[in-house]
Amino acid sequence: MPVSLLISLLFIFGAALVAPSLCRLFKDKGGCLLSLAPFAAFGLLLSQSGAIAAGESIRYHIEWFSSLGCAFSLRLDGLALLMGLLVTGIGGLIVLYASGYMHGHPRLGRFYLYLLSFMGAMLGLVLSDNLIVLFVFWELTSITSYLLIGFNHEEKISRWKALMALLTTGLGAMAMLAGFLIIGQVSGSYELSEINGMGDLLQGSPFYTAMVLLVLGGAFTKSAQVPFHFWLPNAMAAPTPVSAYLHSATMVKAGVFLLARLNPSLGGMPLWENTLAIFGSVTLLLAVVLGLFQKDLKAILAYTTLGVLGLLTMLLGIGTEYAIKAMVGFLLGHALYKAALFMVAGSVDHETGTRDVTLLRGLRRLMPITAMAGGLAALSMSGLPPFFGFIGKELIYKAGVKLGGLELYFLVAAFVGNFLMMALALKAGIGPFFGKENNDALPKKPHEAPVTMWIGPVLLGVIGLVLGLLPFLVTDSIVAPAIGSILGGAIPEIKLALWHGFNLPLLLSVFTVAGGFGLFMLRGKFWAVADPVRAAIRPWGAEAMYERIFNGTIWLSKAQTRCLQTGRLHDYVFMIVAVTVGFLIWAIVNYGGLQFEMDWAQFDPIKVGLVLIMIVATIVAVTASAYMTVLVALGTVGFGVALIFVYYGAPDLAITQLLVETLTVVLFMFVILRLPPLKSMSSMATKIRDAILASTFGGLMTLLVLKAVNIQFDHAISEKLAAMSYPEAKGKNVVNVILVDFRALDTLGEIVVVAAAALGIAALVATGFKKKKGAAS
Amino acid sequence: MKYFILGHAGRILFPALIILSLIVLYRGHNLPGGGFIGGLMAATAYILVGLGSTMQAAKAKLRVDPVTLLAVGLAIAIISGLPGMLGGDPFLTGEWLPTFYLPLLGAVHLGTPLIFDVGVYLVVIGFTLHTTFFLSELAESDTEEGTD
Amino acid sequence: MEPLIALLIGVLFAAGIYSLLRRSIVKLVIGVVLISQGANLLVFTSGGLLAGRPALVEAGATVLEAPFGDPLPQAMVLTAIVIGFGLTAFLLALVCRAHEAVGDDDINAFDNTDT
Amino acid sequence: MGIAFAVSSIFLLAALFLAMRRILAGPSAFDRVVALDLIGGVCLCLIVMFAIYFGQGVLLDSAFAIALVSFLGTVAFARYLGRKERS
Amino acid sequence: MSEYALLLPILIPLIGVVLLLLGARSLAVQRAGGVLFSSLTFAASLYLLFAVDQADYLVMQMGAWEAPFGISLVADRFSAVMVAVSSFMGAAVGIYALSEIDEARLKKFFFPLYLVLIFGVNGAFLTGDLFNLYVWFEVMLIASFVLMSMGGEKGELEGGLKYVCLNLLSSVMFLAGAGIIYGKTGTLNMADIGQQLMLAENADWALSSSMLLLVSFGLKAGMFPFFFWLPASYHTPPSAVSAVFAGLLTKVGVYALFRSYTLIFMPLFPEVQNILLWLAILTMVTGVLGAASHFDMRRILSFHIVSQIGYMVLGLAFMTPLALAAAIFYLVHHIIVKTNLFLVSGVVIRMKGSCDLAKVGGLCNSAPWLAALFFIPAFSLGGIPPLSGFWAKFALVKSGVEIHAWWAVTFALLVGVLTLYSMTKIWAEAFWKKQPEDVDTTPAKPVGPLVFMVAPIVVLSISTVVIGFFGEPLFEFSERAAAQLLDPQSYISAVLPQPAEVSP
Amino acid sequence: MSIVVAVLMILGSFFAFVAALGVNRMPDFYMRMHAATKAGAFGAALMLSAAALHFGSLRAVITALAIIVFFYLTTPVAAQTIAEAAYRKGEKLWPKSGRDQLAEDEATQSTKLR
Amino acid sequence: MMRILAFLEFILFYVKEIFVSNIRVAYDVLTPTHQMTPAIIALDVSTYTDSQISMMANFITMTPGTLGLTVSEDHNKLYIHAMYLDDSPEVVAEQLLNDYGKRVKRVL
Ligand code: NA
Ligand code: NA
Repeated sequence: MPVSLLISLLFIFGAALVAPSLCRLFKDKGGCLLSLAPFAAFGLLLSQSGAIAAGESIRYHIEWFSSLGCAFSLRLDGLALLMGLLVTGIGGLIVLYASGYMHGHPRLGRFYLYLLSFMGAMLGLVLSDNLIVLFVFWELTSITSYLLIGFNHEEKISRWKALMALLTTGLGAMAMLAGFLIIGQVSGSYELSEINGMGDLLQGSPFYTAMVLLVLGGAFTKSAQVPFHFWLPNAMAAPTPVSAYLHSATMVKAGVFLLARLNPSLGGMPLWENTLAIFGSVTLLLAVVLGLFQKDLKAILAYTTLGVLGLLTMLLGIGTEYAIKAMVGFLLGHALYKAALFMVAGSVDHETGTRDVTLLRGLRRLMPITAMAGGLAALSMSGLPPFFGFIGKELIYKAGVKLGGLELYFLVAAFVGNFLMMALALKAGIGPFFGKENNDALPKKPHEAPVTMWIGPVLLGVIGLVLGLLPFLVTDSIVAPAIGSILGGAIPEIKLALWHGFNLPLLLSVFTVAGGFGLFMLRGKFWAVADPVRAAIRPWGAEAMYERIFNGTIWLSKAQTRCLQTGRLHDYVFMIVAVTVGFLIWAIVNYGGLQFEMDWAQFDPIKVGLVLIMIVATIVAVTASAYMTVLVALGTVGFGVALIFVYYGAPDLAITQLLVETLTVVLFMFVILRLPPLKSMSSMATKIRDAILASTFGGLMTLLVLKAVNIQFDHAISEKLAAMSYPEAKGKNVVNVILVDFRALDTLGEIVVVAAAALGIAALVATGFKKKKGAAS
Repeated sequence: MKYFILGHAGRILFPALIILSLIVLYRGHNLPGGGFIGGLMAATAYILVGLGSTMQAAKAKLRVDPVTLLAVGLAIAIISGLPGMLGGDPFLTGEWLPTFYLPLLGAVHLGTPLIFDVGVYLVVIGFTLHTTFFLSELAESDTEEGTD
Repeated sequence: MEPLIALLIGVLFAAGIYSLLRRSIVKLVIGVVLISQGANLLVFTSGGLLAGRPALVEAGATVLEAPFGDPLPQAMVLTAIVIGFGLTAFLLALVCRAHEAVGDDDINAFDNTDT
Repeated sequence: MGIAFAVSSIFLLAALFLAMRRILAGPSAFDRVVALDLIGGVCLCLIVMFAIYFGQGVLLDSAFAIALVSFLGTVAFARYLGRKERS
Repeated sequence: MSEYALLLPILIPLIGVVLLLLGARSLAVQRAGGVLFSSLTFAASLYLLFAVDQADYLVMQMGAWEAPFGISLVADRFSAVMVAVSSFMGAAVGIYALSEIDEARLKKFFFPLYLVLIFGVNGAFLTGDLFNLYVWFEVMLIASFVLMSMGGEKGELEGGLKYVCLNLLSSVMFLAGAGIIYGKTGTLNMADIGQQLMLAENADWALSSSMLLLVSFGLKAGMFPFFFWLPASYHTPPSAVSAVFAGLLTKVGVYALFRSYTLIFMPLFPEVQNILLWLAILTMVTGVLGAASHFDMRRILSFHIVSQIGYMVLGLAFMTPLALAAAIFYLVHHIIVKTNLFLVSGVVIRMKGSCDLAKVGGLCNSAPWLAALFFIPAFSLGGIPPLSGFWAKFALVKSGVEIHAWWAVTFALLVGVLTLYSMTKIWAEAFWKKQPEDVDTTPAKPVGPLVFMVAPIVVLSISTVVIGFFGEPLFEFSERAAAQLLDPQSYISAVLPQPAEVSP
Repeated sequence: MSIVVAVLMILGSFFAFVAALGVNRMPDFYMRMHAATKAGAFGAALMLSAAALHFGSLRAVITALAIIVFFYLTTPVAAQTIAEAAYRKGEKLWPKSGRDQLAEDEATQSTKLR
Repeated sequence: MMRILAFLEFILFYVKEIFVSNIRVAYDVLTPTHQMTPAIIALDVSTYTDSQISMMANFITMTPGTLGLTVSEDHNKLYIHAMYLDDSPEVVAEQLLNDYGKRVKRVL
């Protein structure tokens, strides 16, 4: 039923919206109630699995910003079902877990609001069938995870790390959006189900490289591939339930999910395959090696997540059917055990007050159930039979041994990655519970976690075991359809089993286990050098690079502000006028030329004399240092302008000009004692520079005027106005008729201007001037 | 600090300038003049009075608050635009009374554009005087009150 | 046309801009006054100049005999002059007030709101 | 008549230049104000001359405006220049 | 009769001005009148919007003098939507001002001047006459000058002086440009000018005057490299004033640029397209970089006005139907969001006595509702889906991709990330961080109840969300408006009684 | 008639010129005032008479006369105001000047200037 | 009636004085040397009304060689700047009051 997709989304977003009030009403019980929503969504999705397994897909579609080519379309296919089940299933357990973990937290309601919004965004992301809708949810996961990572926001470090995650993924998202837009433009659609059938069209497009690289920008940042991996370990700043969720089933998987989604349309080309495989493998190796040097329980897990993401990406890049099978198997297995391990780590942290693995050991007696859950998960992660993790790893090796030539490198990478990961798994899931008790060194006296906190990990651990033993439970219903979606064809026949007989993959598994266990025993050696090693690597790491770019941007910002926003009006005016001069010169030289007509007969002596006097007066007005000289000069200019008006037949203008000019001077006189003495403050060089610019501008205006009146236009409008003036508007003074009739609206605006100016002047004066030096008080 | 002769001249010129400003206002439609020029002239009359004695005296002579002048002037300008709208014409459409003849004035056209100009006249007076009164406060607080 | 007026317009603009580029805040007012004069003259000139022919219908006549000075730019300039008057007066009060509030007449000292 | 305009123009222009010279030379603010007042007077003469030259009686109205403003301006200058400054 | 719809958004505020000036004494009258008339204007603007959407164009010839002899008031969809949105802001901020504007400002005629501002803005959007546009600009400017500086505080005056000087410079350039255009065409009617330039064999001469107008409008719009006045001044007056400036004033400049290059100078557009494109890009980049190092909420927001203007002008520079529609949508979105953010900053000041991020903190815990109200506009500005800003940016970038304007697209997207950074900075500092203990956060005595300040914020935030979820009708409207902009001939036919036939 | 107009015009501009020359040639401020005030107003009056004669219409005559009257009413007021202001600000008399009774009165009888 | 006659006589006298005054100024300005003996003198106007003082001051200002300066606070003295002080100040003052004062009193 298509609408069930929407309903499942609404369940979760609805729960998010009511979370704050629910938590206020029911305190911690609110969490248990809220977990019903994801579980309901889980059930709803699971109920569709029959149809999916039968090779159908379910599509829900409503119009949404259709003029932008967008539509709100959701689609449930194999991949979406797998991811959706993980998102809601693990999500439900996390909500439950959080109710114990966050017990009594004053902002529990807000926490659930964020967490459930995040969950809804993630579910929407995996269900979207439209690139734009996918992007919408993608960004929603970014912003909600920002809120979650920064949940302990009183601490500066939390805010910083949340920002780091947001900016890194946000930057990638922008690239991805551009990629989507190009895909949309090339294919003419944003509907994934349509785009997936257009692989040839897209791959033949000249923009193929651009769209792949841009989309990878989004996927790699989100899924923390090298060199964008740094944000993920830092995202540990979030409360542990969030980490558990983010790392196992959601956020970080979004990138891999996107790659898998677009694999049918963009995949198959060397660019796609090589980039994915190489970046994936490097991420894998880097992550596991760095993981060895971690002492924080959550950090160790985070690095393994990184490794897994690399591995998944690499497998996708290899792209063979085996590789995809391996990828899906591994993805499922990882989701199960990683969520469990994080929850266990959270419980340990919660109960002991520390996550330092050098302190944690021998907890199995005090926290038996948690220890069991951790053990199950760790064993699954280690890839030991009969856990589901083993199946995943076997699939990887099976895919790997099919490779040849240089590509064998990927097998080596997978092998190395796997045994290191096993060591890390043991460190995180086994180490804290075995060995000699060390309870006195712990900040808190540990005891077993409450039921809400162990039910999730235990359940997930058990599922890992059950699926390992009985893989057919998911093979046809969930795994195979997912593989089909990624490959973009029919649902393949697959068989998952623990035992495939003695073969090379089994041999590799044995070596993996041996190597992993060996390294686990040597863990103390790595911890001993952990701090110096991390300190040595840091300056060349990607995080340092991020900081450099960040600080560089701030520096650039400051430098720009220093250069542009100097606070000196002089600079602003100079810049504006200089640019105007540039534009004008460009316009005049390129379009219209410099030619104009000059009528020398116009230079009769009286005009020359008048203009000369006005020019002198203007210069005096600008350069004089005594107010009276300036005002007198301004008055002279004003008289001169009035004379020009009279000469050219504009008596109204002349009178207005005279009155206005004089009143301006009168107003000046009122405040003259308030004004500072006119003094010259600029250096001579500045003055010369300013004079050159000002003269250039003035010269251009002269030129424009000369050119403007070069071609005589026809005075049709003025003539009509003059003709209408008396017969129709009953006035003989055409200028006045224009002012009060033809263009009375101008005049109306103008009197509003002067009215407002009067109010403004009064307002300024009324703010209370001090009495001046003349005042005796 | 009063200027004896200036004060005297202000008092004598005041009525002449006001009457002149009204003439200029009225004839503006046909000859140079109009609301602006008339308004500025009327304001000049008050300013002269103020210069001759104090701006307080000019303010007293004006009686109304300049802000009221601004408001009334704007109101008149707006109202002058409305009659046309009653007849379905656009805003600010000129509506004229039938032409009639008066001794001395000859043919008289009375219409809304003239009323509009009256609005302009009042606003300009209001603006000029409001500004003058406030700015001159600065000048006078420097000296008169200050020096005593 | 009138090259002399064009020259004068240029000088007024140049002087106005030069004044706006000065640091003494009072010079800003002077600059605005001058530059407005320039702009007004420019608009006035743009209509094409005709000496001694005001756009007034002769007494007794009903239509204006061509040629006459273009009345439309005259009306524009009149509007611009009055607007300029209001703005200049306001600027003057503002400069005065700002001088007192900031306690400096160097516009470069008015940089606290920028940086 | 043409000669009359020419002679008048020369006189008036010379007057303007002389007044301008006084503005430049000063020495006191009062000298400059007087020079400006004089420029007003000369401009009035010029306007009247233009009016006669173009045969446009309406231009005389502008002459009235000059008379008014040159008075107002001078008086305002005087009024505020004459203020005593006490320290 | 629906032509009268053109008049109401201008006439109502003006009548308000008159009545409030007459009722000067009573502060209650001032407050009630301010809200009443700004709300009535909003109602009238909605009427106009619907009337225009019905009729395509509304034209009214002032004084019944037919175009191009008298002044035309013209509304196409672009004008109408601008009037509607700005009147919406006018009404919202009017209510907000009840609780923010103190008695001293009320006595100095805050509300009449506020109505003058609305009068000017609406007039600028509705006029079809170049010189009349100049007058409206001046109305707007003087009102904004006074509103900005009326408090007489040092900061207001410092910023205000630069604001005034540079805007006067802009006005002068406008006047000069308009004068030259008149000199060449003999007309002031924008449709008539456009028609003449289209008919002219060679319109190259107009390029220089178009440059003068470009500088003038660019300055008013706050474009690079003319924006300096904006970050220097917008953060200084009370938030109600900043908000309405931030929302409206620069947009009038943007509007004028659009009108210029889609009607008046349409034939010149190819010559200036690259200039507009690079100015837009530089505007986006310099604006956002300017904000990056600032640490005061309103200063940051001021720089973002600049940056966002770049996006809108980018739409003009692309000049495709989608790009123009995107730009119009962007304008609407941005007016609402930016006004709202400044309003929020005012509430922050009311609570904490400052919006300097170094002094403010802890709001997420002490006022979670405010956090939510900030979150919506801030992250809408940052382009987070599905808020309005996302669709605006998306549509714009899409249009850029369609014409392969890669540089513009790249910068538009990068600037988006930096915008997000600025918003998170405010979020992290003002809302997340603990209240710093060693600073004095005694807020000023409130003027009125908080509800008047919060209610407009709530309404604007809801608008942002609604546009985000159900913005399709608005976008379709924008598309229709853009189609009109790209068809100047029909504008000309609507305005001029006897338009000449111009072959496209 | 036009001869008279021409003569009046020339005379008018001549006196304007004389005023300007006086403003430049006279040795102290007060004497410059003498020249500017008297000759300036006289020149304008002559010019206006020329115009009145030239146009001959009633309107022109009234206008010219009104301006002359106004000029002769205002010029002395302006002149005295500025001279008084200048004196108060201590504008120096020409060294060759004779007595200054105002200064004497101020000193001896403490005639206070307002 | 007498007033009007007096007024007309006054106008004629004024016009005559103006002509004389201007010829004198023109002469002084145009001739090369300055042959003046300027001074500031006081006129006793204690018997005059304010209007009469004001009118006389204007009158004196526009006529040859004299320029009104100020009026004492008690309105008893009118100070003028005279360019040609041929006699003692008292004599000149007497002369001026005789020439102008009488006429002013008759008109107003
Ligand atoms: Na803005
Ligand atoms: Na931005």
